[in-house]
Amino acid sequence: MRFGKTKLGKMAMEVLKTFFQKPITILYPAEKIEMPEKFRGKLIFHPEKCIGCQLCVKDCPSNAIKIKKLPDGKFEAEIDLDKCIYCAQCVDSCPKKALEATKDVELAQLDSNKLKVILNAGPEEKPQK
Amino acid sequence: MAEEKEFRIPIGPQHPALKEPVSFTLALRGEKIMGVDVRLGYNHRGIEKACEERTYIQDVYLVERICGICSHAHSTCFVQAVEEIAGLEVPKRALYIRTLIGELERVHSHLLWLGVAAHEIGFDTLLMFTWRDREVVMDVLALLTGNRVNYGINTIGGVRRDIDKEEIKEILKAMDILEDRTKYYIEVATQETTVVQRLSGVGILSCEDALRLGAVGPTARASSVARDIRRDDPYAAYGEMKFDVITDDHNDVYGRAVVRLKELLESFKMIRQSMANLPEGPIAVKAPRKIPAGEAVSRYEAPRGEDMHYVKANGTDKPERVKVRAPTLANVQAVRHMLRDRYLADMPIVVAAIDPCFSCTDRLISVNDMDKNRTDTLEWQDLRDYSIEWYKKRGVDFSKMRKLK
Amino acid sequence: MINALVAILIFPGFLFLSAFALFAEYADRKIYARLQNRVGPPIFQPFADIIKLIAKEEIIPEDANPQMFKLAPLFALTAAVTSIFYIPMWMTGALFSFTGDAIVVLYLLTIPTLSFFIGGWYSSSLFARIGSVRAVVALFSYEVPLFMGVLSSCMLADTWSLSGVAVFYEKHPWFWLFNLIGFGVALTALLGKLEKGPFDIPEAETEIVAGGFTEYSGRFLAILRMTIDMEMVVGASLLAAVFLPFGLMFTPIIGFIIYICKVLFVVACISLMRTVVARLRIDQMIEFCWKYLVPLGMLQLLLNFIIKGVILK
Amino acid sequence: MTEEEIKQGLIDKFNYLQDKVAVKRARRLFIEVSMDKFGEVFDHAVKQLNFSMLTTITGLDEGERFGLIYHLASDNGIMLNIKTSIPKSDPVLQTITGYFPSAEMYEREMADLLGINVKGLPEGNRYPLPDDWPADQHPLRKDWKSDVLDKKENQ
Repeated sequence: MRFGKTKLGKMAMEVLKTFFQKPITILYPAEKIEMPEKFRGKLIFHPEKCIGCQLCVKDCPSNAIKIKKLPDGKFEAEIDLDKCIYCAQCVDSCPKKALEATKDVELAQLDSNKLKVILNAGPEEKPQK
Repeated sequence: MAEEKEFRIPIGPQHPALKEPVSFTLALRGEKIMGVDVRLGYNHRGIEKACEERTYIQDVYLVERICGICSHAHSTCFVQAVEEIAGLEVPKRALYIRTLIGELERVHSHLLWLGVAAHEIGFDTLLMFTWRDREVVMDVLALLTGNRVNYGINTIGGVRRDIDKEEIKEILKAMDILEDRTKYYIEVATQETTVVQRLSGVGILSCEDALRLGAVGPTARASSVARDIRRDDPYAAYGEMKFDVITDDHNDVYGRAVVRLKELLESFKMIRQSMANLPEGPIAVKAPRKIPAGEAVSRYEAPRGEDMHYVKANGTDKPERVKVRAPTLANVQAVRHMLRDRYLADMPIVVAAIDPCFSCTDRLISVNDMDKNRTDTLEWQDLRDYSIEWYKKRGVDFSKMRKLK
Repeated sequence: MINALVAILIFPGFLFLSAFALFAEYADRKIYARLQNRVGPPIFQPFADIIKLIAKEEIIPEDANPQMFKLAPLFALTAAVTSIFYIPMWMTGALFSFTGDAIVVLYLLTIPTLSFFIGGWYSSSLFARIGSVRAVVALFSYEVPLFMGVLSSCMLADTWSLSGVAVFYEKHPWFWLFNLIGFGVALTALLGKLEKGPFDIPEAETEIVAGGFTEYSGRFLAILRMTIDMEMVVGASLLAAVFLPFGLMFTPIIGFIIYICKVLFVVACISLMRTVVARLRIDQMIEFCWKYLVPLGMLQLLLNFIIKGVILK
Repeated sequence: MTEEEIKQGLIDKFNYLQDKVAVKRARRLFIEVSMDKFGEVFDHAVKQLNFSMLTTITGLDEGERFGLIYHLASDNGIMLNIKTSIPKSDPVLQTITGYFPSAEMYEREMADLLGINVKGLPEGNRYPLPDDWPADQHPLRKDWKSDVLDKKENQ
């Protein structure tokens, strides 16, 4: 229906067309969406590459990462996922490429202690020579 | 006419119309707004003080989180000032990538605004459609920069990620989809009767008032003030871009909607230009950790208006002073003027029309107990304990859920 | 006496009406969602909302008037339920009918709006007060077109009783086609009564939080939500009875199914109309109702006069 | 009106600005002027050189003096930054809401964060600090540390 220059119900055709299309929203927990390849999610640490220069600790905007020296000469990274803002500046600052960002973004936890992640060459991960 | 008692109604700081806390106290007579008094500062987090205690590299990420929707604006503005002080020669390819991400962010911000404005006037269908199409540009941004909102593509001396062939194809494909969707939304916004009726004649800001009150960005351009930092004070790669500044003479919310939608078309044009002549070469240059003493002012055309950063360096690796002037601060003055003798129903759309961008705040509520008749304030923790007790009395025990920090 | 009680409480009465009301709300929200390319809620969502609300603690504002605050929703609910008994649903006769029950149904449909006003006014919150005043102001704009639409069809059937109207249209099967303008006017006015679509000004959530219902919580809010759903079903069946009076002469079972389809068709029209337009301001709503709906209503009345005079003589 | 012409015009009009005007880069002019001469330079810049927009006012804490930079912008994108300073002992300043009503917010921000008291500021809400913020605390001063407040609270 026309009202002067404007039309009442301009979106009627578009809306009716959409009624018969597949809805674009998905039921999230059941169906998941894949993040693109270069997405900056949870960090992973390659202890064998780390030389303990603490550059990542210095450059982290929310000091969420700590590098500790283990008795056997290796290094261990402790990342606080609560503080981390996933900017991956540490990945760029690290001269030895010991840190890497993954696509994993579902990191919610009920218990705040689980957010402190210790990444080291634990017994189950054999330290590659 | 007898002096009617003015009816003071507080809007905010928590109110469905305001996406972020700001408090307007409206003096109402019936449905007419007689006076407005604005209370800001709910989101003051001392960013400027925090910048002085962090190194330049950390500041880039701190400054980026001033505002969720125009994060690239703030980080580019800050990085340009620091590069000017340090005298760094940023490679051309980095400037083009910064311009591309800046225009993609303008597309994503304007589409978001159109949805919020439609919601304010009760037209949720347009909100659902615009935000569905906005996902196209969000996915492109996630593909290019690794994050949907805080892109973190800027670093001092250039950008952190390069763009390869298929990504350029992805961008151009997304631009075609978005262009014909935007053309459809321009039709809807200018022809749908109820939208036109709800938007036109609302929030009048004449050209002189826009200049006097210092309005910036689309709000000023809708009152035919042809000011655009990308043309007047070109930065990044805008010097080599051919685009025209959209102005409108409706002086009202309808004009602002038309200006923002037409600016989208300009952005698509610019993105295609930047992709066509993307120069080869490195994407960043090595930046010194300690920036020599000096000061610089850098300006950026954020989606909401002119954003200005002043950085003063004192030779150490921490800035001496960082001053940020977000575009919304300039437009808030105009809101007080625009709301006078309008209807209460227009308040949400007028406030939404300047596309305010404050940010979040901490949680604290004040509860007055009926029987003990004293007011105590409940911190987030006590609120949590109270709700666990309340449900425990009704047989549902949540206390086993470990306490969040 | 017993089957009257059963009729009131169980079958076409409270229990059936509330189940059908929840299903109608589900249909409305699902169509609204699918029109906007969204998946939409599952079928038990409205029922879950009502159960959740009943389980929640209800807070009565300190300086509100507790009696009025508690009673207003009950008034609204009873008015909405009683009006269903006078509307012929699948037989030509309603449960109870007397001459003039069309007027009674229309007034019973006004009582919920007035009780929302009282509830909102006595809950002493700024937003509730403005919302309730707006509800009453809107009442003056959509009430006249609604009455005109419904009564013009009754006038054609020369009787004020809804069952009489159904009987008349049974005798003259194709006459309801003349009332299509009235149907459009009454449907738009019904949108105003149900505070949906362009006329949801009284509870415009972006301006005045939840209008008259701002202070309501727990059981009272559940009653209010149920009332609005029932009002939608009652309004839709009133329009179906007066404007789409076909399918009444078959066996009750087929009649019942046709009745359900008719009501869902009206609900679908309501959903489409509220999807396609933005919310109007209160002054624009009054101007629209009096400038466009009332003249159309008069045109419909004129048309019926001519038909009655010329053809039915 | 290029930057050089503006610079030359300013020097001719105010000879005490002899070596105080610097053109840092394209479209950026920096002026140093003392507080007493600031009024006339500011008036000249706004009225004659039509720098019609005040972007913002930056407050700096420079040891025992407060630095103030008024950022003015003109239509063709040239930015004039007028730098003055006032002693920290009596930080008093004249308001410029006469020229630019929007300066009220920037001046109120300096009053809250640096403790500069601005004369002639219209009455209104405090910005950006909350009302219950202690009056003598000014966060942007160099000597202010964020834990000062915590100590004050648990005394």
